[in-house]
Amino acid sequence: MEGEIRFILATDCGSTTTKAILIERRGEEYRLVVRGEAPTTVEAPFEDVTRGVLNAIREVEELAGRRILEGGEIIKPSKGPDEGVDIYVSTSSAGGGLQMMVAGVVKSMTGESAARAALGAGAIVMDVIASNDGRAPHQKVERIRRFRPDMILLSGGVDGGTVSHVAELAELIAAAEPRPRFGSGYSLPIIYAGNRDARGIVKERLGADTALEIVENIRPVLERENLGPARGKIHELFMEHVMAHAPGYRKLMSWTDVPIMPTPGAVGLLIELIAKRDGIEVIGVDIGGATTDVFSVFKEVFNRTVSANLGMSYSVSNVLAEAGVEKITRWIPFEVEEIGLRNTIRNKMIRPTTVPQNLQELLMEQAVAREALRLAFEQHKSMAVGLKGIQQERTISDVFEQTATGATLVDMMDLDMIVGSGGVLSHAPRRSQAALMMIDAFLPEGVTRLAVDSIFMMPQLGVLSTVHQQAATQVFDRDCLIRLGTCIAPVGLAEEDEPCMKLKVTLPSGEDVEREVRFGEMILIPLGVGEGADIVMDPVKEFDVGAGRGKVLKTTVEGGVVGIIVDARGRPLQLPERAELRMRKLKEWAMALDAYPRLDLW
Amino acid sequence: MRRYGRRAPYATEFIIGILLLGTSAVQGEALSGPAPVTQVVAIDKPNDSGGSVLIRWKRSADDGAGMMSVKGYEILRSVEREKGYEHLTVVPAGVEEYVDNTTVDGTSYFYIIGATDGVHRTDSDPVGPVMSSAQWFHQGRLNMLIATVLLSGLVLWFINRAKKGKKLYIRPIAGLQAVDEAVGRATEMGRPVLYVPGIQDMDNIQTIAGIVILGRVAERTAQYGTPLIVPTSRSLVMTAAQETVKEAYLNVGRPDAYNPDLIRYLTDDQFGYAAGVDGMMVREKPAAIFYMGAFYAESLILAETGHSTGAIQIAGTAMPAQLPFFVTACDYTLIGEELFAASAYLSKEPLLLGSLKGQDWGKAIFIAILLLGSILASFGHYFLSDWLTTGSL
Amino acid sequence: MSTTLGVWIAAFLTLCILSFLYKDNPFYKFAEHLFVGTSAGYWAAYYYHNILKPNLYVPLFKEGKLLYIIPLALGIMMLMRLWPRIGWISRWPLAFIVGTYAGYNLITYLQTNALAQVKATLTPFTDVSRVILFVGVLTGLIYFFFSKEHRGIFGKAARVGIWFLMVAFGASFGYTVMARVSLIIGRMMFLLKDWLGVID
Amino acid sequence: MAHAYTPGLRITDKTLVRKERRLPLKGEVLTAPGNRVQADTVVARTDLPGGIQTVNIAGILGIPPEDVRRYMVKQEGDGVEEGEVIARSRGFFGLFTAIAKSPVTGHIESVSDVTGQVIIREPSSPVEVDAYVDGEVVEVFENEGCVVQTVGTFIQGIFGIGGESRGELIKVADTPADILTGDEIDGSCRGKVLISGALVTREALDKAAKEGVSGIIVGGIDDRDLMDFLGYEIGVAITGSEEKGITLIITEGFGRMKMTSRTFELLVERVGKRASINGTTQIRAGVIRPEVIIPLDTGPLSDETKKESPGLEIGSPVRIIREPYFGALGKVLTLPSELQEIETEARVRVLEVQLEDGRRVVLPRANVEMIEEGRSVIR
Repeated sequence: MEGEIRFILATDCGSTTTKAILIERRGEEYRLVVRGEAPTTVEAPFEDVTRGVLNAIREVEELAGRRILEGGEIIKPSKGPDEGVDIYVSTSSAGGGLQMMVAGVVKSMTGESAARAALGAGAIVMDVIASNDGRAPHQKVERIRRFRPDMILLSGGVDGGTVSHVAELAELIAAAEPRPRFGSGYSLPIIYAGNRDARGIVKERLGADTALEIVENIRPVLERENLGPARGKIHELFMEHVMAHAPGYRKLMSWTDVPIMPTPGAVGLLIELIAKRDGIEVIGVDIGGATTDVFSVFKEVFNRTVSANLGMSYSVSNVLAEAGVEKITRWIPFEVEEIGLRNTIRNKMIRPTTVPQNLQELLMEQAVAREALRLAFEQHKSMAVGLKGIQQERTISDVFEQTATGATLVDMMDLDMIVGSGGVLSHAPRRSQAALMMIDAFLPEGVTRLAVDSIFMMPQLGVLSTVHQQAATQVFDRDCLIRLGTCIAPVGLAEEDEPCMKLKVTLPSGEDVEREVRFGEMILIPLGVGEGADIVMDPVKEFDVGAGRGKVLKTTVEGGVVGIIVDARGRPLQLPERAELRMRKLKEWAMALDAYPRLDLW
Repeated sequence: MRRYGRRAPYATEFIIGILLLGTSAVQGEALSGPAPVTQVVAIDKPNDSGGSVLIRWKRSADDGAGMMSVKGYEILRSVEREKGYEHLTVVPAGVEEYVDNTTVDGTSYFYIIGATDGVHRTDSDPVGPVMSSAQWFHQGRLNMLIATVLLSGLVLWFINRAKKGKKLYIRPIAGLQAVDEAVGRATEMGRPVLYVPGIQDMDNIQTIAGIVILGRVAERTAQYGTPLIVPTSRSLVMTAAQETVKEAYLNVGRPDAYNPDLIRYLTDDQFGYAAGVDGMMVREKPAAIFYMGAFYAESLILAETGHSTGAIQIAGTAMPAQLPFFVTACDYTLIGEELFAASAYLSKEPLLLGSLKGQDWGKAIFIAILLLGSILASFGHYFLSDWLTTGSL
Repeated sequence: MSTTLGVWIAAFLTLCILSFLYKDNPFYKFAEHLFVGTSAGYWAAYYYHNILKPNLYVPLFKEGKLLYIIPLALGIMMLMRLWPRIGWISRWPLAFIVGTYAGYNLITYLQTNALAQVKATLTPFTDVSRVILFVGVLTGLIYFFFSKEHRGIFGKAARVGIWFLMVAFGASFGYTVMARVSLIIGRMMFLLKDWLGVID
Repeated sequence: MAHAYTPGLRITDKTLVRKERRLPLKGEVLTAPGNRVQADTVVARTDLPGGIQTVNIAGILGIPPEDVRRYMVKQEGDGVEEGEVIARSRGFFGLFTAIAKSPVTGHIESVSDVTGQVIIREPSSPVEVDAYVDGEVVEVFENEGCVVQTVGTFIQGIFGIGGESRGELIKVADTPADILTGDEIDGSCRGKVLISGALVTREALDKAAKEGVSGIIVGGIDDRDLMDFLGYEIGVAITGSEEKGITLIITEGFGRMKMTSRTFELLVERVGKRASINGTTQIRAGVIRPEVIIPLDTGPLSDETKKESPGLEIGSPVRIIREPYFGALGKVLTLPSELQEIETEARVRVLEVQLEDGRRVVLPRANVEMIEEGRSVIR
């Protein structure tokens, strides 16, 4: 079957724009042909998502010179060399995406598992209700009633565990009489994925007034998570209930070859696939106007978090509120008054489509982006953790090595690659700006590759991977990512200008670049896209580049549009306290990376 | 002899005194007895709680020297200077001090020390009057006072700082971070939490620490809505535990969930208690077990049984001999002082965090004393060491 | 084999308790409840005769020392727990006990666990073992610093402290195991000698 | 693409406004098509279910959950008063009785023998929806609400706080560049909607709230002042539920922003008329902007109302909405189709604008907004 597929059309219906891509097999390889976009048309006055989809496809038609539509329908399968496509797939986050509430008995156990299941399926988790969330019962009811989620995932108790807590949650949900967000003609879908023994009572409490579905427990024992069935059910109900009631989706569903997926769910799928295929640990981030999604695969465990209130337009003010003015100004290499910065950020919020026109505005926006990314990553780290509540086996020799369960899985030293996407990263005028923002926000350690998804087609490729993995991965490798290069960051601290490592890079030309790296500096060594270089790093004894403190590391690094970035600013990163000094250093670093024009002028 | 010469001025008094005593001693015999003791002083014994008088003297010239005739010293006491002396005891030769522990506070006493060779006795002049009394202040423990004031001052100062919002760093202790986890596990599994506060009474500081931690654990079980079973081996501990748990439930707004019946007294007997707790473990199947307090030989019996039921176990004790057992059988163990630091961790209240910081400074001071003292001692100066010597308790 | 009934009962109960090694069973339950019950009763009687009587009853009622009314009152206040409505009264004697002991122990602990220990450690560095002792105490103390991050030199010192503590635990583990072994030997001796009489 | 995506705020002197008035839950519609309504006429009503309170009967009585039903004095569906006994345990010979009382007035909704808890539902509270604007009911959604239609002046703001409000328009600024400091506000402003200039200060807001002013329409506000006035920082851009007793509509943006003369003049022209205003703002897909509606007495408009906005064309009046030149007005001079590099080195679609002061500047198209005058139907 796969062999016969030549033309693939994929769309992603975002909350503001619908993006379409056309993929074609040329010889043995699948490549991106063109992409087109059009405003999304879920809301008034159109109230039909397919209009935006058709508009986007029409642009693809024009650009590719290929007829895809006929009488408002997609021609499928393809007829000859310039008509129709073989597969059509789509994702959607229009109308705010899939908004869920989850409930579990203990917030950090089944509550967390439920949240992970929902997030992994691509949902925005509006709230986690738990027996121990510190809220009185009536407050919980109030939350459920006010939020009007698209779906509720109820879990709790291991199999054979607590029934009364689960019953209490079910009773609270019943008392809240939750109503779905779209339409009033159907009952709210609720998935029960908790203690097997409580199924009867849950059915009794919720079966009558809600569309209750029962799946396997997401936490059959505390030692193991079983998110698959719940995730699958979420996707299914997303299609059946939520999407089916959104304007135009019934028609769109009839066009696609596989079920429509929530956008972030599809991105997650792709990142999981790539990490597994290459055996790497990877972080992906998508910073949008309203939300920032962070994906990670560490130790083969996939995690996704969505910071629903960290974004660059709609929720840009929230970045200010959460990070504080000082945290933002620390990234700005010129004097800025608080009141001016505040007003600038607010004006960006109320007029999200504007673009920075001068350099100062650009720098302010990118400063905000760093904080948004940093905060989103903090949230991710606290969510991407091991399971909690597990019995430990110890011997007497472990007495001083007692570690708590539930430690974060995120290990920056082990991290191989960071993939960024979203306007502020993808559309940064110089690629080195995107690299710098990601380095500042995530603080990678050791050797880490950096890339951006220039036109954000990871969602389409993700959903495509469910039907045609080869096409999805090939396009991902060749057309999706723009490789920025590799960041090398020794871990440790020293005094400014003290040597922290010796570096020897053997460029593809055979030329050797030898440098002594001093603490507090950044260095750029150009190395082009697709090129590799052998590198030998010899850190001084307080520093670690991945082989341990003071140990030499030899490896091969990948080039990119930026090159090899050596970041010797120390980990944890310490910006100078004094304002002038900090600004001077910021400029110095930006100049080292040639990140901004005319920086030397002010 | 020089000695006699020196004593000469007292000789008349001495003789008159003996004459006045009117004892059975014949004057002639007295003269043939050993030389008397000299420099007799009787004072209220310092630094005590009353009821004793300290008598000191310089031994007779014939004790270990001279005629070598002294066998011992007889202690005589009276409430009048002139008469009514009664025998208290005889102390052996060579001794120059006696503590009379039989005095009644507020009564004046007179003492006579008689040097005896077994046949003859030469009495000293009576000394007195002396009155025994209790002292408010034990001067031998001045160093303790300084240490207490210093440590308390440090603690108070840091508490004050913490109250003012100064952030204090606290090193993580896995065992305490796991409290939430353990209670959570019990909740998810629909099983109770068992809390064992040790087998000592409320006079043991470890038990007190255990009860304080119980309060923190009870707050968690109240929030999570999980039963908390506390078997105790002392009635007082049970009472204290009930009060603590009740208050914890009240604090988190769940007084309705408090059930005093779950905080039980078993028995004072060490192994009877262990057998009872073991029985609870296998029957109630708790998913989380805490051992916080003072433990003895029952530690392994309890921890092993708990482990076999599959519970998460968190232990904390300052009993060095029991720690290895807890470490091997429990998921987390608080070692020694970590037990006392635990409540500060769990509450994160500035009051407790501040006191922890103060205690750390106390330790730092001890380290400094150790270093300095040892270096000085290496050069032959012992005054720091001497300073640390305390009057007995 | 013993002919004394008491020995037979003791042997039976010993076996009942030991049956727990297999698993929880009615015999164990029986022995356990009996043990808990009788020992509780025993200790109640013991406390009456050894504490309540000589320390309260005799001085107050026989010797007429009126000051002992205070402990009596505190004791009665403690019993108020039995009536929920006035149960709060028992908090007072409880507070008194905890407070008094805390204060009393402060001095005891400071003396025995702090000053005396410091003094004992404070020795001239005349031979290796004294130096080792000194280092052990110092680093062990450092491990128990809670408000400072264990990093750098401080962290290294704490590490050394850990090693000393480990050695101490190991030694104490072995020692205590030996003590436990002697406990079981004692019980076995009872069964084999006093009861069955198979060994002398 | 025929024209750039240029979001514009509507400033229209006369247009047809249709307002949907919906209940949060199903209920009763109190009007019929063709009825004339006043802004405060109640058009629909419903009962909002009351909150719930849980009582842990098993815990209070000290009984196992499965026995709870046996000890209930009140049963499911029974009404209870606050403090009324709802469950009672019987001890030995009547001793040790424990009772559980209801913390609220309401009715017993459910008794659970699994959790041992009783849920008490508080009485429902009535919710009414008014017409919001003076006008005519043109459509009724059964049990849900209706559409009220009016012809009037319609002005959108860029950002606002506070929900629906109304009042007579009065002028407190002489020019659109004035600053509202609070001195202009006195008791006579109670219940009125104030037209002011470029900035409103924190003091003015506090005073207005104290004097019972219905609403303020102003060009700009300093973010710091807004935060201090609200007592918290606005995170995401959803507003409308602030309860400060006043509705604030910002027409230009944050900072000191001279109100567009056209807006100012239009408002001033309507002084003395009753305006319905709403500060609710939501900036994401399905944008909601704050609005000022001033119903006019004249009859319905002719058929030109359906004309769609033409998009950005040469000669279109625009306002610049980002630094530099923020707030300046001008006319489109050219619309080059190819991308151009701007100062930040970004390559974007640009346009050339002739500012009111005669300067000609090149700007990203995203940074201008059209001043729309279309007369399409406002929903």
